[in-house]
Amino acid sequence: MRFGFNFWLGASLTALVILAGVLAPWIAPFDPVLDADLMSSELPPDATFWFGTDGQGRDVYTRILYGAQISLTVGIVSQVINSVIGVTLGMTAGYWGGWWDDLVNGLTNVMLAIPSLIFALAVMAVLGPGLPSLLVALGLTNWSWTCRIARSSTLSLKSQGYVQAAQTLGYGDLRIMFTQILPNMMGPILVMATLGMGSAVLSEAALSFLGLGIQPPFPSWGSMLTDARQLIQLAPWVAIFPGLAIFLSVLGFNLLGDGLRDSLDPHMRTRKP
Amino acid sequence: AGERQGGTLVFTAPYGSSFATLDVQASPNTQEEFITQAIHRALYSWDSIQNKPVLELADSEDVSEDGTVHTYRLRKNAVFHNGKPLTADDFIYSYKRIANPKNAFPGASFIANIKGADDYIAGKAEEISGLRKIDDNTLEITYTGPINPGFPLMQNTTVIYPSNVEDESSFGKSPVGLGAFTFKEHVPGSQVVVEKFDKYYEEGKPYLDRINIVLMAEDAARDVAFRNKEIDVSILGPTQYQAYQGEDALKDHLLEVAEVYTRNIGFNPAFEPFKDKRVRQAINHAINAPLIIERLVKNKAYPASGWLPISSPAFDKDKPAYAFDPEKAKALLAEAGYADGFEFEVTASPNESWGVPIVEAILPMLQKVGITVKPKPVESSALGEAVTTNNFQAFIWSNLSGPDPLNALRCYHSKTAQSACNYTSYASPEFDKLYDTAQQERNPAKQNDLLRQANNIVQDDAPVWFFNYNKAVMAYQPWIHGLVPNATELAVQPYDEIWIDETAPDSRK
Amino acid sequence: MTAPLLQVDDLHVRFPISGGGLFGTGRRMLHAVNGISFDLAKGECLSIVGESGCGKSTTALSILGLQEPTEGTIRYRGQPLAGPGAPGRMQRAKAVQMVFQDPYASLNPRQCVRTSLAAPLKLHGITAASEIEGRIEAMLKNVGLTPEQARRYPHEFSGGQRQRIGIARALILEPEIVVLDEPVSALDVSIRAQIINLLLDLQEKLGLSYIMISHDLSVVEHMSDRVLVMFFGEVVEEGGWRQIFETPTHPYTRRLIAAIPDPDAALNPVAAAFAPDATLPDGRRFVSDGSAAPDVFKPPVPSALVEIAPGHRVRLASTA
Amino acid sequence: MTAPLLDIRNLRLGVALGRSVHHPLLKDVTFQIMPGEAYGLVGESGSGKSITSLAVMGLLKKPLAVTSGEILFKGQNLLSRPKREMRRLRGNRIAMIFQEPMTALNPLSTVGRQIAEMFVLHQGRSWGEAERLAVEALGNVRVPNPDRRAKNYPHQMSGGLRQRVMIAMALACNPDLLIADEPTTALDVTVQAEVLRLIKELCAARGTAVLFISHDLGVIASICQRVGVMYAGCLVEENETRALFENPRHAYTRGLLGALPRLGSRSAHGRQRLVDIDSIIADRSTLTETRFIAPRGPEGGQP
Amino acid sequence: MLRFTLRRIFQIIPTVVVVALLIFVIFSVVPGTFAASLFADGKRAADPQMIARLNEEFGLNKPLLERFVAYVTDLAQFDLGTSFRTRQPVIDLINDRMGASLQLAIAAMVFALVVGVPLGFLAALRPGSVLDTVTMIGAVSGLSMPQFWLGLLMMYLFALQLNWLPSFGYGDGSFRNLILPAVTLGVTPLALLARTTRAGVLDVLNADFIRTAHSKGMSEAKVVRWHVARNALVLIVTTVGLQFGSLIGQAVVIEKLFAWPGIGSLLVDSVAIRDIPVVQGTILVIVLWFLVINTAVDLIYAAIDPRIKQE
Ligand SMILES: Nc1ncnc2c1ncn2[C@@H]1O[C@H](COP(=O)(O)OP(=O)(O)OP(=O)(O)O)[C@@H](O)[C@H]1O
Ligand SMILES: Nc1ncnc2c1ncn2[C@@H]1O[C@H](COP(=O)(O)OP(=O)(O)OP(=O)(O)O)[C@@H](O)[C@H]1O
Ligand SMILES: [Mg+2]
Ligand SMILES: [Mg+2]
Ligand code: NI
Repeated sequence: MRFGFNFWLGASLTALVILAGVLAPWIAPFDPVLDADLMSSELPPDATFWFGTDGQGRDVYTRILYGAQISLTVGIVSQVINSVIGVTLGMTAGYWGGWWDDLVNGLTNVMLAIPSLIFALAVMAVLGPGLPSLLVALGLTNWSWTCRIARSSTLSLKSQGYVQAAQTLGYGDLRIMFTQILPNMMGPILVMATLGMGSAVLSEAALSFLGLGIQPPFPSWGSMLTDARQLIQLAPWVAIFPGLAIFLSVLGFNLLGDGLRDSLDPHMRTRKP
Repeated sequence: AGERQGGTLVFTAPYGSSFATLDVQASPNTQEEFITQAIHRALYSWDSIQNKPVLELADSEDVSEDGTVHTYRLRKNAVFHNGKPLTADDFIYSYKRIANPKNAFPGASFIANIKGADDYIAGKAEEISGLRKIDDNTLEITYTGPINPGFPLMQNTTVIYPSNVEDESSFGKSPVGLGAFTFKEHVPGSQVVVEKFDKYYEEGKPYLDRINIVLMAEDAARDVAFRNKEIDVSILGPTQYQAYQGEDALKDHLLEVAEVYTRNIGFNPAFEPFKDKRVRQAINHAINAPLIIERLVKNKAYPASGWLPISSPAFDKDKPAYAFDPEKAKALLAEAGYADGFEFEVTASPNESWGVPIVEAILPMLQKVGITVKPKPVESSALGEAVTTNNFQAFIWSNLSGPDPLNALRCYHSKTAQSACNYTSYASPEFDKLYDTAQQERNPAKQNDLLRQANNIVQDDAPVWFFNYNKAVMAYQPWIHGLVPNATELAVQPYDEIWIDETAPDSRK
Repeated sequence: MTAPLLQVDDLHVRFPISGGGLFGTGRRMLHAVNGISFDLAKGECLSIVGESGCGKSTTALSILGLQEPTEGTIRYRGQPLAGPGAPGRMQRAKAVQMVFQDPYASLNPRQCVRTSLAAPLKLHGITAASEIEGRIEAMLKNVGLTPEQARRYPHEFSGGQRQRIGIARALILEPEIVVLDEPVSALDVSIRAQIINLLLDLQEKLGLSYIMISHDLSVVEHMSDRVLVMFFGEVVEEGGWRQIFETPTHPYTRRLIAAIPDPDAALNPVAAAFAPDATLPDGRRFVSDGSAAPDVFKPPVPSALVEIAPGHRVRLASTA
Repeated sequence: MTAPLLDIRNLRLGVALGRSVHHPLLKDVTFQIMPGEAYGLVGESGSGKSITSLAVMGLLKKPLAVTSGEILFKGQNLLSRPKREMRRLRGNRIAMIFQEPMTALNPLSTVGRQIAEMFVLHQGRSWGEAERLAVEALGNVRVPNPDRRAKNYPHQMSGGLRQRVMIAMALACNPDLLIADEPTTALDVTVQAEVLRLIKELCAARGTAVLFISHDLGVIASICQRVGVMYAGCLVEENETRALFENPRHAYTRGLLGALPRLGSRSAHGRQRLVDIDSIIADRSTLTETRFIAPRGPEGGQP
Repeated sequence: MLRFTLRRIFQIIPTVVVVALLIFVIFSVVPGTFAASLFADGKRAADPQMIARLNEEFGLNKPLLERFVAYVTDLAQFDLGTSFRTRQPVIDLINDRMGASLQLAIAAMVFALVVGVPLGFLAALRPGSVLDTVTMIGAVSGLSMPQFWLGLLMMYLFALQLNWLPSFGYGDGSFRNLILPAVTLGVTPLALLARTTRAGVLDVLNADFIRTAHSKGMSEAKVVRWHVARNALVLIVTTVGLQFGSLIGQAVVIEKLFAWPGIGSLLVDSVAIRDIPVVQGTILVIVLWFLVINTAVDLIYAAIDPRIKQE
């Protein structure tokens, strides 16, 4: 497979986020929650506080690093939930067809009809703000697209010779789904999940804005940005850096997803002797 | 002097992005008070200068010996917007409507102060026996006790409606009142427009031709709009307060007032460590409240030295607040057997002045004395439910603590239900005794003295962490005049006093 | 004469076609296969020919158990292969296997050749590594590949090589019957010959029985022992390859044979086209002359296969 | 001797890799088509048949480009013609039919209109008139009920009918040369036979020359007077059809013919094995080194 | 066609029913009640009697099943219930807001269409060009920004710094008020449209029938006009439908930020105070809107693409 410039840019940005998140405990100069000295609040960026300090006197740089953990968790976990639900439903619906297919289709239509932000809002209202609820809320909202893709991939893969061959060779349905179908539709699913990670991070920000995001003291970028919107004139750095972090990481996920899609699309190259 | 007639005021209603209803008797929210002020009048009104309720719709009142029977001589020149002159019938009609059990209006509890209202509310009587029409211009009200009826009967939920409107549901769409302005238009979710009422009972008022009461809940957006001169007043949050103070063009047009709310963290005595008074006191000592107020709340509050706020007549100037003293806190904790600290959860809403951010700020401070605090974020509506159902370890809230100290301290009486407002299940026989005596006391000075003592008992027992009394700040455009520092709610302004000078932009003239 | 290995008796397959009706629930039945019967003897190559969509693949899938027949029985050595009392996939797998048309779609792109061949063995209880290796190696040799190529992935092979892998996979469980659904039509002409040769070699060597589906009649002539001519779900003519190719009787069969673009026929026009044969046994009529498509949503007109020579049968309109 | 209608000389074509490097796909392809003649191109998949025809049409897409050689149509080099003129020739004088009748027609437009476009483009007719002519053209390719069929969308037609539409479209302006790139591979045998007959008859009647591409020797034999055999970008053998079949000279051609199961051969020879090109030639790369060109071509004979 | 239309319309019903059930279930377990929310701002002491009275009035103390039956019965009669807070029929509240919501959604969509589709088209016609690169980078960037952040920046720039436009609100419903929120809301659909248009046009350009068109001797411009445009439209229409359908729901953030009186802000407010009938009604309307738009899109689709009607 050949990847384009976009993919590499996206991959670098994503890698940066992952590095930031993983290395946060070692490279962050402060504690994101406890190192709060109100005496040194809202300091502009300097040698000690690279990105300045926020209203609580915490180091913005530190919190951005730790925020990467949260954003990654939100992105990855919610997309894993999405993919698992979507793939399970879509694949079984496509494979077995019949009433189960009708049921899954109906459910997918229902989920598609409720705008994802609104569904997430409802789920968050029930579960209350916080990281676990957010993961559930975002994990339950966007599986319908994955499900559709999984279903249509399964339908087309089902008529492929090698799936039929597996049936004639005596493979059980589940074995066929896991060894023959699933690996061959991972591409589009992965693309969906990558793009979904971007929108999960954005949804987190939107929910924070609506007062339903991850709540402090967790340093999530969305809540940092939401809190900072008041400070945009007084202490712009408190708002700029989380905004930038969200923008760049979502950009990274999006470019990565696009790049993956572009290189997966003209499917596996075939070498002729 | 110098009041200029005419002009449009663009006022903001900052507490939500809609008006629930224009039938203000039905609304318990501050949000609807912005319309009430323009359109309606109640028997009493709040005098922001004297800081007490005064008669509004009556020229004078006679009070009986025991203080229960008030005879009001009603204003003769008051006319409703639909042309009906004000009579005693309108009061009886309105109070019955508010108390009507079918309506389940929030003002019913205020009417309950009138004799016979209980039976009416319970559906046992056709009339409220305490209300009596002497003649068109004379109304006699018998109260259940020697209370000050000004507080309950000045609320927006106890305003007077005309008794000659057939279709009550029209109150919600095109309200009719006695106020200085008549209702013009309501764009749901956007604004309410009111216009000058020519037959308003006060001579020469109002000055303004028109008020657009626009809805703007988002602080950051309101900030832009204010700076952009699209709105005339804006309620400021802490950061904006600080920002505005630093800008020459804005700093001279800030109106500040100590409001009557006490911000606090309430401790649930059902949670083991909080059973011990020393633990609660230790927390009060461990937190550097003035620092939080300075840095985080940007001085938009006054450190709290007890429950009753500075503007309360029973406030004790001499009682010092808990000093910031981590060592003492540690000692107290050790005494109480929590030398190694403990962990507790604070149920908190997202509010920037009395929500999660504050918990974040106390978190490192309490950590230093060994106590681990975990914020438990909930939505505002869930906060209300969690607290009133006693489902919390601690909560952070902002509670009304004035202007009437008797009413404010009632929340610490052991007979007050937890779900009513004794959220920390406070019970102190000493307090109860002082309070009961104060309630019977008819001399205001003595009553205040008793309440001051009661308040100090609460402070010593520290059922809550006393954080601050809020300071409300309103920024206004330089061409606006006549705003008053209303301690009950700064954003609620007497529109009929406001006027606009010639420096106003053309769109306002 | 050997007893039949496989007996297909009155096989019907109908597909519900959704659509129609206000709610899209009205269902029509597509009659894909209408009462096909045939026997397959051991070591025999039976070909099914016919136009696209006439139900050849559906018939094959029914035999493989991938398509539930609506009616009819399929017996393998006297035991039912489909319907109630049928064996599970595992047992059936040892009896019947299939080689697919499209060599590019018939291999899992994510499995190397070894995995594709080893997995069915493991599934069927052969777990000894040495035995697995041995069988894979032998099979690869059989189909003309080298054991070194086992570690490669499908995209590293040419179409012809993939088809060889497909054949190897079909044979790894040592089935007695192999269904070949257009085994060479997707291959380049020059490679086609190799695969045909391979199939013939394997049949001889392993004593396989083939059911071959094809619309390339020259290949059919070359490979088959008996031929079934299908037209819209029905067998219109059935017979030994000589009977079909030298004395085709049903008009559809004739049309089919006349349409073969054969270089010899084209260059020597004398040999082309059969004279129209008006004489029918018993003076009965053909159900259709095979030029117009019947309505596939209606049950077919009653008709019968009539034997006109030993083992050579054509479909005529029912006397009833 | 008449001048050839299409004269392809030493055509080289390649994939542009980077700026100047070319990966060659066609190597010195040279052949001629006389007016009214049917010329067949056979060869294995990927040997360069389609790109040759696209080069004639001037429809090569981005990475592909002609590197040298000439394509003379009625004596004029098509490669040096301005785009506009090329467009006027395309469809009008040289027309093309593609393999997949399914996708070669615009699914959202009626077939009548798609045929009518030809008349509007090349004869400047009004749409109304063009559509009337389109119905006529459909009739000419023996589509039953042409006036009703003209209003059909491609998906409402069978493969055979669609291919007839393609033919009607290609022949609409009476071109001098028709290029047919495997026009029948996607069709059923019986339909294929009908379509082939149609092409043969129509072209013969109008004197249209045909460049017929196929990998099916049977099809080529039934249509073409001369055949060129391509292998790996080279035209390895060219001859009159009968001569080629009877006396194949190039090893690849021999292999190709031997690999073909022929009807009737089994009665004569029994179930014998077919010839396998790979078994008769050890090294495939030697195949492109020798060429056999029939004497009729003007420069025939040389490697 | 009529039957196709009717069928599409009938297919909406089960989805609506399931959505109704779903939101009923979700909001019957949501913590917090409307009555408790009345005291949430701490501005008055909680009044247990009043809470009890309100809960009684709203039937919140009845068993779940009974409430559900009542809810369904009302729904079946197209009655969305009465707001706890305003005591007005929910349908009236939604009616009041629908105009502003539609205005915003339509303006945003028009903006996205007018800018996004031509950009995507041009980008596809010149793949790899500067225009293409810039458009696509712009599109990904547009998809990568938190909406409220973008809105705030626009507010600061266009209202405060440049003073071109009012910063907020509905005003008297004038066009000037609409611009900022609509543009902010339109960025996402714009970016998506530019991308799908580009991808769609590229797809069509690579289709076999375009090669056929070229082989007919058609000029590039005619190919685009006669064959590419319509086929690309089929792809674009779907995106437009999905985006337009969900725009009302996705506008909650924008509405809140710009104090725009649409049903999005009605929904958020109602969720915050647990005015459940309004919440349920609003979501139902938003869903219905989505379904109606997408049904309309299906019909348009069928009108453009003759293959759809057939089956
Ligand atoms: N799963 C299915 N659902 C509905 N219809 C089907 C299904 N499978 C096949 N059909 C229909 O049944 C008929 C017979 O199909 P089948 O695949 O058996 O034809 P075939 O003879 O193999 O054709 P080809 O030569 O094109 O492979 C066709 O009309 C086809 O459309
Ligand atoms: N766009 C392209 N880029 C690179 N190589 C190409 C391109 N198009 C064709 N080729 C190569 O050119 C060679 C000739 O292709 P062409 O399509 O002419 O073959 P063909 O003889 O028509 O084969 P087939 O019988 O499969 O249609 C092949 O090797 C192919 O891989
Ligand atoms: Mg088939
Ligand atoms: Mg080709
Ligand atoms: Ni690749």
